[in-house]
Amino acid sequence: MSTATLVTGVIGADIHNIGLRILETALEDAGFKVVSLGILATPDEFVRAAVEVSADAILVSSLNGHGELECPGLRGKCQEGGLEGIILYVGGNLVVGKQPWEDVQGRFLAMGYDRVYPAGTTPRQVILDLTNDLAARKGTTP
Amino acid sequence: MSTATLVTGVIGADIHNIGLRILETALEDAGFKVVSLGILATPDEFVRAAVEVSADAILVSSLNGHGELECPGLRGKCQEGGLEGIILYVGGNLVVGKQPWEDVQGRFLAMGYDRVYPAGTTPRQVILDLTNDLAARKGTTP
Amino acid sequence: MARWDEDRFLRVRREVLSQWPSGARVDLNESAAYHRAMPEARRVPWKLAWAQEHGQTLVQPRAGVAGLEQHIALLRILEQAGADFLPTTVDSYTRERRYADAQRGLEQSLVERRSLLNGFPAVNHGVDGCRRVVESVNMPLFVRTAAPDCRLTHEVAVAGGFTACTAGPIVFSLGYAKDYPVQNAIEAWQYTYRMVGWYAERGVDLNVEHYLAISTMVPHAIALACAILDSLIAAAQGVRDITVGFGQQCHLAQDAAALRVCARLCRRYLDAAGLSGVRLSTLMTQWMGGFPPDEGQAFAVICLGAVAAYLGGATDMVTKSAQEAAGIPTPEANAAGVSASKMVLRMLADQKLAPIPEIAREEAILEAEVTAIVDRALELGDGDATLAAVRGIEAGIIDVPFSPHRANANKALPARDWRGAVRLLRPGQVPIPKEIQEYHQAELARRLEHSPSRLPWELLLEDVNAISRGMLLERSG
Amino acid sequence: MARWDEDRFLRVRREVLSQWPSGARVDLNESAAYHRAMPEARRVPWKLAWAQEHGQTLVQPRAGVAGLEQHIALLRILEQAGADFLPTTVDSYTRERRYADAQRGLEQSLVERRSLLNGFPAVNHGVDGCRRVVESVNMPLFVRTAAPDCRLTHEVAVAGGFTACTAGPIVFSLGYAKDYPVQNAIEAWQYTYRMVGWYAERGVDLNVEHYLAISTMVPHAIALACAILDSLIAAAQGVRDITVGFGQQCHLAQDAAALRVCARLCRRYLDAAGLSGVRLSTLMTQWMGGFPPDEGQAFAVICLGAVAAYLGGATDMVTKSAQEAAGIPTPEANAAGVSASKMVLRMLADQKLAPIPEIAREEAILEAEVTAIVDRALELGDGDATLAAVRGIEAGIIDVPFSPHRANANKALPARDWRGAVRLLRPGQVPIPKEIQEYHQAELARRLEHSPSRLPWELLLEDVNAISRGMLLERSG
Ligand code: B12
Ligand code: B12
Repeated sequence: MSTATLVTGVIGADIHNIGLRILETALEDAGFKVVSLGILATPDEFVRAAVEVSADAILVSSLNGHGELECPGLRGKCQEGGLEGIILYVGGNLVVGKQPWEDVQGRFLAMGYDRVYPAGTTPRQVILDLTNDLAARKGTTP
Repeated sequence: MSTATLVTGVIGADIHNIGLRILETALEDAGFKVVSLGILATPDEFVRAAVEVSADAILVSSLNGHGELECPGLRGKCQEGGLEGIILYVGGNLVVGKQPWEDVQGRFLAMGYDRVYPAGTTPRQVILDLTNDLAARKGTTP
Repeated sequence: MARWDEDRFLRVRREVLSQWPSGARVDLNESAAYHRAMPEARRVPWKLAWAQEHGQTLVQPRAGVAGLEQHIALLRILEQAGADFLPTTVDSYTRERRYADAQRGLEQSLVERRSLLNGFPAVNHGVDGCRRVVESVNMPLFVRTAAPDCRLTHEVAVAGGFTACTAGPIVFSLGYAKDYPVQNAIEAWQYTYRMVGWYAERGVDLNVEHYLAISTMVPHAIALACAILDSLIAAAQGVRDITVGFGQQCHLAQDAAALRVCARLCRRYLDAAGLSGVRLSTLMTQWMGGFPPDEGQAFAVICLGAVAAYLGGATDMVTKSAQEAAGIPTPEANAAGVSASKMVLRMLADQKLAPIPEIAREEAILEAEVTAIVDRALELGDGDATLAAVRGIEAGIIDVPFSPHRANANKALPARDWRGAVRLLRPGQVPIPKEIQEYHQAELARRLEHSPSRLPWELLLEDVNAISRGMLLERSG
Repeated sequence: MARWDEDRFLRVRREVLSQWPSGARVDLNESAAYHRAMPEARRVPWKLAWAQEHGQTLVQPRAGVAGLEQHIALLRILEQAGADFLPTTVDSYTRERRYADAQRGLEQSLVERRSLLNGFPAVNHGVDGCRRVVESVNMPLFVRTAAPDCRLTHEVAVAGGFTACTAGPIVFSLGYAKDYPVQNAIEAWQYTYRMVGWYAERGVDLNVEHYLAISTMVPHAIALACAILDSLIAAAQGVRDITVGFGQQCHLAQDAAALRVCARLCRRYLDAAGLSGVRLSTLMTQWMGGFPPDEGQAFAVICLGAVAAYLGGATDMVTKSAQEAAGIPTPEANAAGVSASKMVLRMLADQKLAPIPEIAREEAILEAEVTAIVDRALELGDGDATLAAVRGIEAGIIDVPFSPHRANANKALPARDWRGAVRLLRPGQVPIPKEIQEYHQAELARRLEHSPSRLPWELLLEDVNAISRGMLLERSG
């Protein structure tokens, strides 16, 4: 059971909230404190909320294909906002169309995300990764 | 309306007769005299029948994919049998699997067939080609 | 919900058109003349009427890319595959009125020679761009957008020769917005409807399509209630050609039943409101929830959608592709979704498998549910559909599972029963008649028998994921 | 049609096994022991019984390539896609007992690293090759061959661990032969059946599948009559597990009806002949006529096949692929046909759409027709199924449209009616009851109304080509 605080949201002009809702339900079930911005969340809103609640991680969902247009710059904004080293995940149908996953992942890692997830990722996987990454930050084992 | 005589059949261990039946019906309708060997016809049977009825052309059907194994050698047998220059057509699902049509056609032209047809060929097309080719042999226009 | 007078419309219009430079090009009279010069067969309303007369179900895919030429090439492929209507799905920036971002996305797309936008930025391409599209194909076109405010997009697209648009203040508030007040969305849509009415007055018929796109586990009764209220609001502003529909839920009897009742019920409420002279047609979009990544399985969902459309006698069906789960499909994959759907419809067209008692049963249930919801909402709204919408949502009478909108109650909890039919496990404030709710419970109990310990939301998660995992109901073991 | 005594079987057997060197390796007792050691779940009869008990429809594709390793790799992909049974389709040379040519094709295939054979040369791979196949996968296997004489193939394949085979002297004479006398085919099949009976006596159940594969425009009544007579011949030699079926005709009510009546009718004739203790199951193979080259359209045919299998409650369904028209499919395309089919079945499994009155109506028609044909044939054969077959074909009582066999009468002329149902335009000598033939005529007349000048054979050509051209009925205009 984790006690970390997470900020979640669907970025940009994107209204796909079903996947994120399901993920949030599972994260809460696993003990995380989840602060959800819902759909149509701007990068600034993510940063503001994360600062406000001293979040341990930000989970960005993007399904509508505009990930390449909306997701760059969030890492920079986090740093400007004083969220040095905060865990940043992004997941969903990140680009337009069916593209090789390695390419897509590479593009988003280069934007500064710690982990990049394709659509269809199970909550179980996310909880596992988060638990590991949070422990690693604290220098403990999960 | 043509009055030429044709020998038709399904070659080798092949029992697909529906396509050929339809083609035969259309050819008869167009005035051709059709001598049908039906299914499971051997190269020798084709040659024997063509000699017997002094056929103007032989139409070989092959659907089951064994065309590459069954169809080579028919031209040679025709020549041996004295059917010098007889028109030889072959058509159907000539090879195993989906292969580029140009390759397939090339292989069968090289075996000595005058024309090679894919599955789905319409009787109308065959009648047109036959009429032209027969006229060309006779040095007339159709 | 009185009809806007022309002055009000024209006043608001100035502001709408000023949102982006291309607005200046829109000239209502010139557009009406352009429409009147079009052949009837290339107009959506004409073709819908033709299909109804001939008992045909028409088919349209969704599609849109950033570049004009690329978009035209895409539509031609879909036309080739047999699409009866052609779509122009508008990108998300345009939906959110972020036209500058759409411009940036469009330019970057042209540079990179691939679409970075998830649709066609109709406002940026402007009236002449839209006309290029319309004139490059032979089939009637829909502009497919969805947001609480689509006014400029519709001004431009209709002036550009499109003859139908997706619409609805309720369906688009609950489906595509977070905190845009429903009341404001209604006003924005009254504008669009009034514009459609303006054209209608001048002999130019335009079709308006109402369905709740967010339909993962949304009971048909709730979706139809929304579409009917939207239709009342639309007709009040002079819209004369309306399509009502919903998204496939993959239960054949329920889907067919919904198609069979939806226009009849809508007509009943239009009549009661004294709104006559509206042509109604029906629509089902293929499964709007998560698709299976396996393409064979995806074709199964697509073809079962077509079977349901046949059984229900849909006028129009929106198709999906086998690449749905992966992302915007290639033109070829999209075309295969069209050709599979059309083939099913062509093969079944004459078979006359009806009547099917099971469908009639679901019809009766659905009719009672929809009537209860709409009646109660209208009661709250003192007979005015706009108030009915606002107050109905507030009161949770209209409650859409998974809606991202803050005004939505989120109390209604759906689940599939033992036969895969979508029922309400907890109705919340949705006024399902008592006997019917008892029936839902009984049918659900038969499912729960096999998994007695499960919590309602666990059940819901299971149901949300089932189809994308290759089944309708998760099996224990 | 008395049961062969063991001596006769063993005498003929020596000759059969000498047809190719691999025959020498077949040892009946050793094989029976091998079978008895197999887990039940990997045996076709067990799984068919399981499916019937659980109301499931199982699915199997067709597949076979020349090389052993390639064949195993192919089957593993199909297993992965969800196939419940795995096939081993035997190549045409093996079917025609041209084992030397099969050997040449096999060797050339290995050299060129592509299959030049259209199936798996089971006899050439021998008992041990077959066992390698069987032991490399988890699902039960069918050996799928078809010819008037398949004795050696079945000796080898059954010894190799296959637990089911396609079969039938009548269906395979009329479907796969030109001048092989029906009487001789019956004898060859009695041998195979006697072999299956031999195993059964030793506690080893094997399934035998009867259906008329040539089914382009063959009315279900004719196909079922053949399958029933074959079943009588089989059971008389001791076969205890029989599947009866037919090919999808793409008319949902007729296909579902045929599935619903076939086992019941077969049981009635087995009982009348005093042949008890036979387990019966049902099969439908997806459309066996020309497929549309368009892959989307092909998926539609495949998925409608699965809908019919669901409506009719098939025990087993043989699937096609979207590449059917082009040639032997790639393993992936074949797998997609399986996964689409399974998905439809899984999604419909619990929906309970029945009863459908239209299906019941076609059931009644079909039952009367099949009964009339089989009764008349048995009458001609003095109650003996083997004589009934020979004389029934001779007399044109059994008359299969398009059969390549010289003994076939070719007088029966089928056509689709206005709803796409296959009817007899001219029954020839097929003894269709009078009222039913009148019904056929009336339904056909409604189709002909729209094309009054057409000759019967023109209609037939139109119907033969319609599905591959993307429709069930050709439309004028
Ligand atoms: C349902 C749906 C809709 C619904 C949305 C309802 C809602 N409120 O959510 C509606 C109909 C409204 C809709 C609209 C649109 N959609 Co849409 N939609 C889908 C669909 C079919 C399913 C999505 C879904 O709910 N899946 C089920 C959930 C449970 O799974 P999930 O979303 O994958 O989420 C899981 C994981 O991915 C993961 N996850 C998700 N986010 C994150 C984030 C992090 C950090 C992590 C770790 C994990 C994670 O956890 C979740 C739980 O397991 C998908 C295609 C598909 N998948 O089949 C298209 C799809 C996402 N939509 C698409 C598009 C383009 C649109 C539209 C722009 C236009 C259209 N198609 O008409 C509009 C959007 C407008 C806008 N402004 O955004 C495209 C995106 C294209 C692309 N990326 O290439 C898709 C892929 C369809 C397609 N093939 O074209 N859509
Ligand atoms: C019906 C059919 C059968 C029936 C045959 C009934 C019969 N008596 O004809 C049955 C079920 C018995 C059968 C069995 C088999 N079949 Co088969 N069959 C088909 C199918 C589905 C349709 C063929 C057909 O009737 N088409 C309709 C007619 C009207 O069209 P057509 O055949 O193309 O003919 C037209 C033209 O091609 C042209 N034409 C034909 N021949 C010629 C010749 C000349 C000279 C010219 C000019 C024109 C011409 O004119 C015709 C009229 O327009 C095809 C696949 C498909 N097309 O969908 C597979 C197919 C031909 N069969 C195939 C195979 C492998 C078999 C089997 C070996 C095994 C199996 N699949 O189980 C066995 C054959 C055993 C043997 N010994 O040969 C393969 C061949 C593979 C390949 N080439 O790669 C195919 C392609 C299926 C597949 N995708 O695997 N089959």
